[in-house]
Amino acid sequence: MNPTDYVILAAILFTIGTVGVLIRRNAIVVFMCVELMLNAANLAFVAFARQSGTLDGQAIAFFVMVVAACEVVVGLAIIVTVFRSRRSASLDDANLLRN
Amino acid sequence: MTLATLLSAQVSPATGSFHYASLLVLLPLLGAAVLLLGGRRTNTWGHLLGVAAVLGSFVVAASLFFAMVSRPSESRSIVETLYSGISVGGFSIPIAFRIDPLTICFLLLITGVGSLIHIYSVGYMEHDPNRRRFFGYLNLFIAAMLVLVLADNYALLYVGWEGVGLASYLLIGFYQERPSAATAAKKAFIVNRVGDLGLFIAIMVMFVTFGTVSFDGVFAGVSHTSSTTLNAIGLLLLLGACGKSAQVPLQSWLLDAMEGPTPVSALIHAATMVTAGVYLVARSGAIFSAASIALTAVAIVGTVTLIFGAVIGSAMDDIKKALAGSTMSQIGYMILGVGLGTKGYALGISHLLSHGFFKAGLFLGAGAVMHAMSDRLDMRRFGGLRKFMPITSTTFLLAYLAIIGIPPFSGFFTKDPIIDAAYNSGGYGWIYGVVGQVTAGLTAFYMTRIVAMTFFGPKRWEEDAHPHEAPKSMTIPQIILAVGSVGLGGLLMVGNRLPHFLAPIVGEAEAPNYLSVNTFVTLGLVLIGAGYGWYVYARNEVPLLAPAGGPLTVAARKSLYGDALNEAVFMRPGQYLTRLLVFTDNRIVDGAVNGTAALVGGLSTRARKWQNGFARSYALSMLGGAVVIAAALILVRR
Amino acid sequence: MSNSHLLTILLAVPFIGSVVVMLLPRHRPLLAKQVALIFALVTFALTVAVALKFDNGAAGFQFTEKYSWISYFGVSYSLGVDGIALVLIALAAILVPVVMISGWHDADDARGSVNGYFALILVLETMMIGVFAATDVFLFYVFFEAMLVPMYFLIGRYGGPQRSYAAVKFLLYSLLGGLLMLVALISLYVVSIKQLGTGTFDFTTLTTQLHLDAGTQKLLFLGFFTAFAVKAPMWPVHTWLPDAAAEATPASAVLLVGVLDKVGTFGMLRYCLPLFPQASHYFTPAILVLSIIGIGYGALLAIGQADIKRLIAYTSISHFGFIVLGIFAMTSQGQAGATLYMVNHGFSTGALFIIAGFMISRRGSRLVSDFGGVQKVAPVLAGTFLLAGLSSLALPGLSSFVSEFLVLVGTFSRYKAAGVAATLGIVLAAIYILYLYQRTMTGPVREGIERWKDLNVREILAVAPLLVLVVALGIFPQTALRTIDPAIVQTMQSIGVSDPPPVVNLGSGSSNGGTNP
Amino acid sequence: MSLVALATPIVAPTIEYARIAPVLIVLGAALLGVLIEAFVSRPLRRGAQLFVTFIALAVAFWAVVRLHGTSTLAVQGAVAIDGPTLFLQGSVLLLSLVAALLMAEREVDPAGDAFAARASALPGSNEEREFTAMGWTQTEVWPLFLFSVGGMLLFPAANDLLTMFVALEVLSLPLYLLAGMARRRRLLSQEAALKYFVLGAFSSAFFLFGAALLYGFAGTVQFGGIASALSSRAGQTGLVLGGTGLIAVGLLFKVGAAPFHQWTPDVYQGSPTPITAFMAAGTKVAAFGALLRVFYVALGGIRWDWRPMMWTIAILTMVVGVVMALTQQDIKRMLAYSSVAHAGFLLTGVIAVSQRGLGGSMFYLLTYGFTVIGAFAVVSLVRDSAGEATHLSQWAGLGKRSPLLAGIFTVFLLAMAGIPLTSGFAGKFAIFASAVASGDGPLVVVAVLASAAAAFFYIRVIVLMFFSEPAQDGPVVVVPSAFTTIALAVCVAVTVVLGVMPQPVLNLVDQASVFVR
Repeated sequence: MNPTDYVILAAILFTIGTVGVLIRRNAIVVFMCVELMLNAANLAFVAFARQSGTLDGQAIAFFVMVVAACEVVVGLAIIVTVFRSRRSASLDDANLLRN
Repeated sequence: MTLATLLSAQVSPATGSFHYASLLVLLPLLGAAVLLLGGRRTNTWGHLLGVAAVLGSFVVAASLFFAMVSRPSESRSIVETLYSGISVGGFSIPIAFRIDPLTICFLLLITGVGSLIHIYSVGYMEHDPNRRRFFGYLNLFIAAMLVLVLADNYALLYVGWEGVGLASYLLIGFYQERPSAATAAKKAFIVNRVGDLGLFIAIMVMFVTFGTVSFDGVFAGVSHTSSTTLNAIGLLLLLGACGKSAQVPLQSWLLDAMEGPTPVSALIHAATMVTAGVYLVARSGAIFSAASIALTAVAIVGTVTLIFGAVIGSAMDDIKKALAGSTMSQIGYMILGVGLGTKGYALGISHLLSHGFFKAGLFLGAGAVMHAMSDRLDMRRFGGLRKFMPITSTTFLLAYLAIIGIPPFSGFFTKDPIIDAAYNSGGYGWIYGVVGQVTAGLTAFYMTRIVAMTFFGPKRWEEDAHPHEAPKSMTIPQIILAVGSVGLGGLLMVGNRLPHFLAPIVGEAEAPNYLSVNTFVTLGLVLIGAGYGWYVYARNEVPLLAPAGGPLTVAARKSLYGDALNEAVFMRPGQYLTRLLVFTDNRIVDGAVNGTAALVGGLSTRARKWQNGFARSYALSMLGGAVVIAAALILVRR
Repeated sequence: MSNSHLLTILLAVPFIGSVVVMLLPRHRPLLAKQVALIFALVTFALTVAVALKFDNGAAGFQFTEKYSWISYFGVSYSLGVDGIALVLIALAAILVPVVMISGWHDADDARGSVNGYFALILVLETMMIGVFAATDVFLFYVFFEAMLVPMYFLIGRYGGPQRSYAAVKFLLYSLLGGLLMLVALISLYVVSIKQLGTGTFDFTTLTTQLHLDAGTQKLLFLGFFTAFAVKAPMWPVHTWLPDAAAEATPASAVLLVGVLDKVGTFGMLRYCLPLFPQASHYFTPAILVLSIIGIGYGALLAIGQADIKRLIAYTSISHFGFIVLGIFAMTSQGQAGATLYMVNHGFSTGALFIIAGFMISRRGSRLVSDFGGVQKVAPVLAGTFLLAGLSSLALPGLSSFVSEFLVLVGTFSRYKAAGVAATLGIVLAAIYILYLYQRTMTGPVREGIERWKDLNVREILAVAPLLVLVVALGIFPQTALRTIDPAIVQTMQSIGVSDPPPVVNLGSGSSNGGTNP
Repeated sequence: MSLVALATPIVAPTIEYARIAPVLIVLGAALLGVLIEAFVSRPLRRGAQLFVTFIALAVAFWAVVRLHGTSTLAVQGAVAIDGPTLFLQGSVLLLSLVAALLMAEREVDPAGDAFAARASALPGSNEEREFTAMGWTQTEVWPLFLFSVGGMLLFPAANDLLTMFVALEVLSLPLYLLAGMARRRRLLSQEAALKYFVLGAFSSAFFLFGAALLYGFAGTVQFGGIASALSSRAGQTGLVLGGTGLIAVGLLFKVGAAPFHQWTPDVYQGSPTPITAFMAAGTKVAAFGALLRVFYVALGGIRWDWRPMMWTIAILTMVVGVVMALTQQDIKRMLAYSSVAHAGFLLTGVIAVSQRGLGGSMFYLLTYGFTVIGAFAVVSLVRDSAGEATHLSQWAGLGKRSPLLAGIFTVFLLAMAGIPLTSGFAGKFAIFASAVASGDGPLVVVAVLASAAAAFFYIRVIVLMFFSEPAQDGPVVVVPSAFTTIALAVCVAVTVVLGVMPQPVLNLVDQASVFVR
């Protein structure tokens, strides 16, 4: 197997995530896209770890998963609160602050 | 031996009474200070102080004169250095007074005529609430004028030069509440400043050329200097002389200057200040003698002005303006005289001195007439005053005979030699002579016109006029001046006394020949002019309103369009330029500043739309930023 | 190096004064005024003491003191005065008490407090003295910029109707110039690190030990010069001055035009020339052109103004043209004249502003057309105004003449055309002053001023010192020139120029203008 | 190959607890805070939390001071304890202490502190009113605050990309929550939290992917390893540049550089003001610390690659920050854009890549931190019935109403504008000097022009406060308790003292500005 392929896959996933953030309105979906980007990074880490023969990348992936979980906790809390206030989870509806 | 070498190395330091030379200036200066700063407290005795100050100066001047004549003629140049005025780098200007035969003539004229006019003014200004201020200004004038003639270098001369300009400004505008007086004062100062510019630049050229501006230093360098530079200096000095002496093309202010009180016209605008240009040229004789083009220019200016002034004088109905035209014309003679070079310097000065007396006499007479006629000036409303003002009319007539040059009165002895010298100057000199002679006739015409319209013929007075003879304080000075008008010319010129006296300073002039053909031609023209004047203005009735007259008369009444020219060439374009610049400054220079501010503000308002509140749009910007970063990184690596 | 503390004391006195005045109770404005005036007078007395102890014969800085301040940047708190700085400090120390007296009632019904007004003036005085006394370029810059703040408040809080526009314009203009100077200052510092090992801002070290190549000099010169040109102000960066001077109270306008702006021309003379001699030579033609434009432009605009204070402000632009001309003439006459011009201009224009202020407060209008015939009702006012005006138009016998004469002679001896062109300013000066005098003071008395009172004792007290100085320095200019001359010699040496010799040199005897007995 | 790696025995890492004591103390206190929330009764919680917080911050600071002079790697090279770390940690702790004072303030809002009575309650609901009426406060803010401070302490100390990522998240996640907890204008607050969170997560994903790419290149995430890999290995340009760029995106987002700045105004405006103050000061310090370490230590070898990119970003940031701020009508948004502009100025220090650049940046961060906290503290005191009166028009005539507060605010504004004798000037000078020394003169010219333009909007506020008439029903200036008073006093004192006498701190900076490698 060629680690480069995985890196390319990771890049594709990262791009999908990025595009998702840009084009989706729903805060939850946007958030999921961010998670996708994080996981793309994870994939890259692991692939590179394989390539370089060090364990660091794999260990990092675990750290990232934990951090991502924390992010979920905080993120969902915020999104839910906003949803309760506005009855909408659309990012575009939250634009009182501008100019 | 050139004049320049003649002049050098003849200067002695002050000794004896010459130490008191600074008193000449200090006395009137102190008088002016007390009168102007003292306020109303000095109202009661202020005029007396003013008179005393000038009389004191006269006494000093007279004692200096006697001290001088007692010295041998080659050691009559005395310099008294008072203190260091400016000393920067290698350049220093000491405050130093120089007393030599040329200066002493002026000292006597200024303080002598000055004293008489001060005395005259005591009566003339008696009812003016601001008499004290008037005397303050007069004293200031005397001080400045004395600085002018006492200065030992051009810079200090310039101080006096502008100082008299200031005094003239203050005195012309003495009746400040009259807008015409204020305008005339301002005009006089500004036109004078244009002339001063010439003197100023001349001083700068002297500094650059000689490294000094002292008379001796400059004159010593003349022989080492190119004629181009000397001509440039000469022409610039001439510009200065034109401004101060109201010579064409800077003549326009003098007629308006008659807005001032009449004693001022007599002292400043006839006897002393306006002759400063003559002094300047004579004093700079060393330069002019080596600068042929400049010297020719001086003669031409004098010639043009002498006829120019006479033509104007012939057309004016205002007695003071008619006399002012005459002053221009007479100064033209003097300038012509000094424009003839070494032969003429002394002649110009001698005419200056005699003119100082008879013209002051004429003006004081005119003042007395005005005084009698409730301050009216229109000669068409005078007439027949001879009977009511015997003393004034007599002194006026004596001065009249002097100015038109009837022998043996002063003018004959001092004007004729100038015409004569012009004829003898070679080249195109005969043109000056012809113009001088014709103008002598014209002078006789306009002076006869003035005398006839004022003192002879029927009364043409307005109803409220009650003419009376002037008080003693006014008549006595007139009498003294009349005496001078009668005898001064002869005193100075018979035996070539004055030219001789001045020779160490301005070079030896030839003794004039009073029996030449030219003299008789001149006298003939004078008689024709006087006869024609008498015919028109005494034998015929003078209309109360001026007749239409031919084109020359109209032009002369408008002072030969001097003002119109100034207005068209300088004032109007100046006003447009000023308006244009005000607009430019507001809209373009400042507009650019405010415009930039507005532009940035507009940019800001527009850029704020970018901050649209949508998180996804912000994310897009971030992605854009990432692309920019990537691009920047990749571009550099290539 | 032995330290003298005189200059620090001189700085401290007005500063302490400002603090004291701020702490005084607000409901007793008279007390605040009196205390402020006392501090200003003490400062003046100290300045006199400095002037008396000053050795005219010695070159270089005197009363020097030096302490390390921010060694990280090589900055030291170092003070010292040469003749140029001394006369300018004297100018500031004289003008401050004068404007306090003249502006006694300026703040009485302003939106700011009386205490604030007088405290700000004292703070400003501290800065003004500091900016002239600093011999560390960084310290100079600090005073240079910090000076803006009190002035900004003086204009913005106590000024006329358009005050905030004027104040902001003043501050932004000056800041922009100042910040460009900051870049140049930093660059100078960086060069000093590279060449000397340790960075320094010490003026003497920078001028004597630094070797800048021509390109660097040009850039740095521009940085400094821009700041000074804005401050001076030179055409075409002058448009803040008419607004600021017109909107400020007369007292602030005097300090603004009389002293603050001099920092610009002082900076050119003290910093631009010795620090960047080659660049100075390179840019001289352009600067001469700008200053001549300024002379004519300022004068013509003054003639066209309808507002008295704006008019006086424009005359100053013309005068600053003369000052800059003198500085860049690169002759000792030009530079000594320019220095003296800075002082004289402070007195004459100061007097003009103060008297104009008296007129404006009486009439309630700044428009020239609202006056007329003042001479009739208030002769003393008119007389003082005329005297100040005559000084402004450089009448011989009054102080400005000497400086203008020296500037022009100095300029002409190196740059003929520039010298001649600048003399036209003499005629224009006569026009703007006399035209103003004619319109306001002469003619029939206009309605609204018939019942004017003439100057009262306080007002005379404010104007008299200035007019006395105008006359005294006019008659005895050497008293000031004696002090200035050695510093100019020093400056000329550090630029590496000497006066052009006369065309006709008849030996040492004739280079002396006096008559040889 | 992988077998070789797997065969290596796993050694338990050595952890030098003393060296990371400051972080541990703060994080430990945060955990204690969580326990307090769980076990201490509601009335006592606030007191307990305040006690724990202040003690923890103080002790942590003491620990930092104890570590003074340390320069070593710790925790297997994951953390660098060196001059910059300690200086920035100290700065963060001091700034946090001041910010904590603001958070503790209960007097200015009649309903209590700045935080929602219960963040989970619906805005405008009865439930919310009840909680408010009961006087409940959300004491969870304190542990969240401490967690965030812990992250900030770790962020500049992180010596590998993973630690840095973790620190970034520990710093950010509590802040997302805190941003949404304002008592007033809760919809805005929640929106701020949402935007901050979404964009923050987005940016950290970029950071992480960049870290992955660099790991792919170097085979390690430790900075030293990356640096040596860069110096020894060519090729794989894509990974290096991609990694550098993506990491830059993540960090530049945190510092608020354009075009990654757009969250700043929205979040600053919506967040509770004490949190805004904390973010503006603390995050900037921590994030710039991290940025400096990554780009100096790890990527210093390829500075010629990234410097042009940073130039672009720096110029863009300064211009955008200044231009956008010019027309802002809300004081908090204006300060937010001003902080963007300051990020631009700070980037010039990063670009310098020199010891002076590092030192200057650190000094600037410290001074700016105090100034900006002080400014927001003032904002929190100007209130009307709806809470803080942040619209600029409401500030008109504030100088009349409360000269002291307006004066204090003026000091902060002048410092931000970089006027001499304020800390802002010293900071700008330090940074610009380093940039010029590194040959970035043109960049400094841009920075200087931007500062001049920036002065306009600071001055505009001064004009409003001092030169305008107060509005009829304008806001009132509330008198705060000792908390805010002390905070304000400290901020003013630091701003002035570091402006006048910066040398002691600069000494510290000078000693501290070497990264351990």
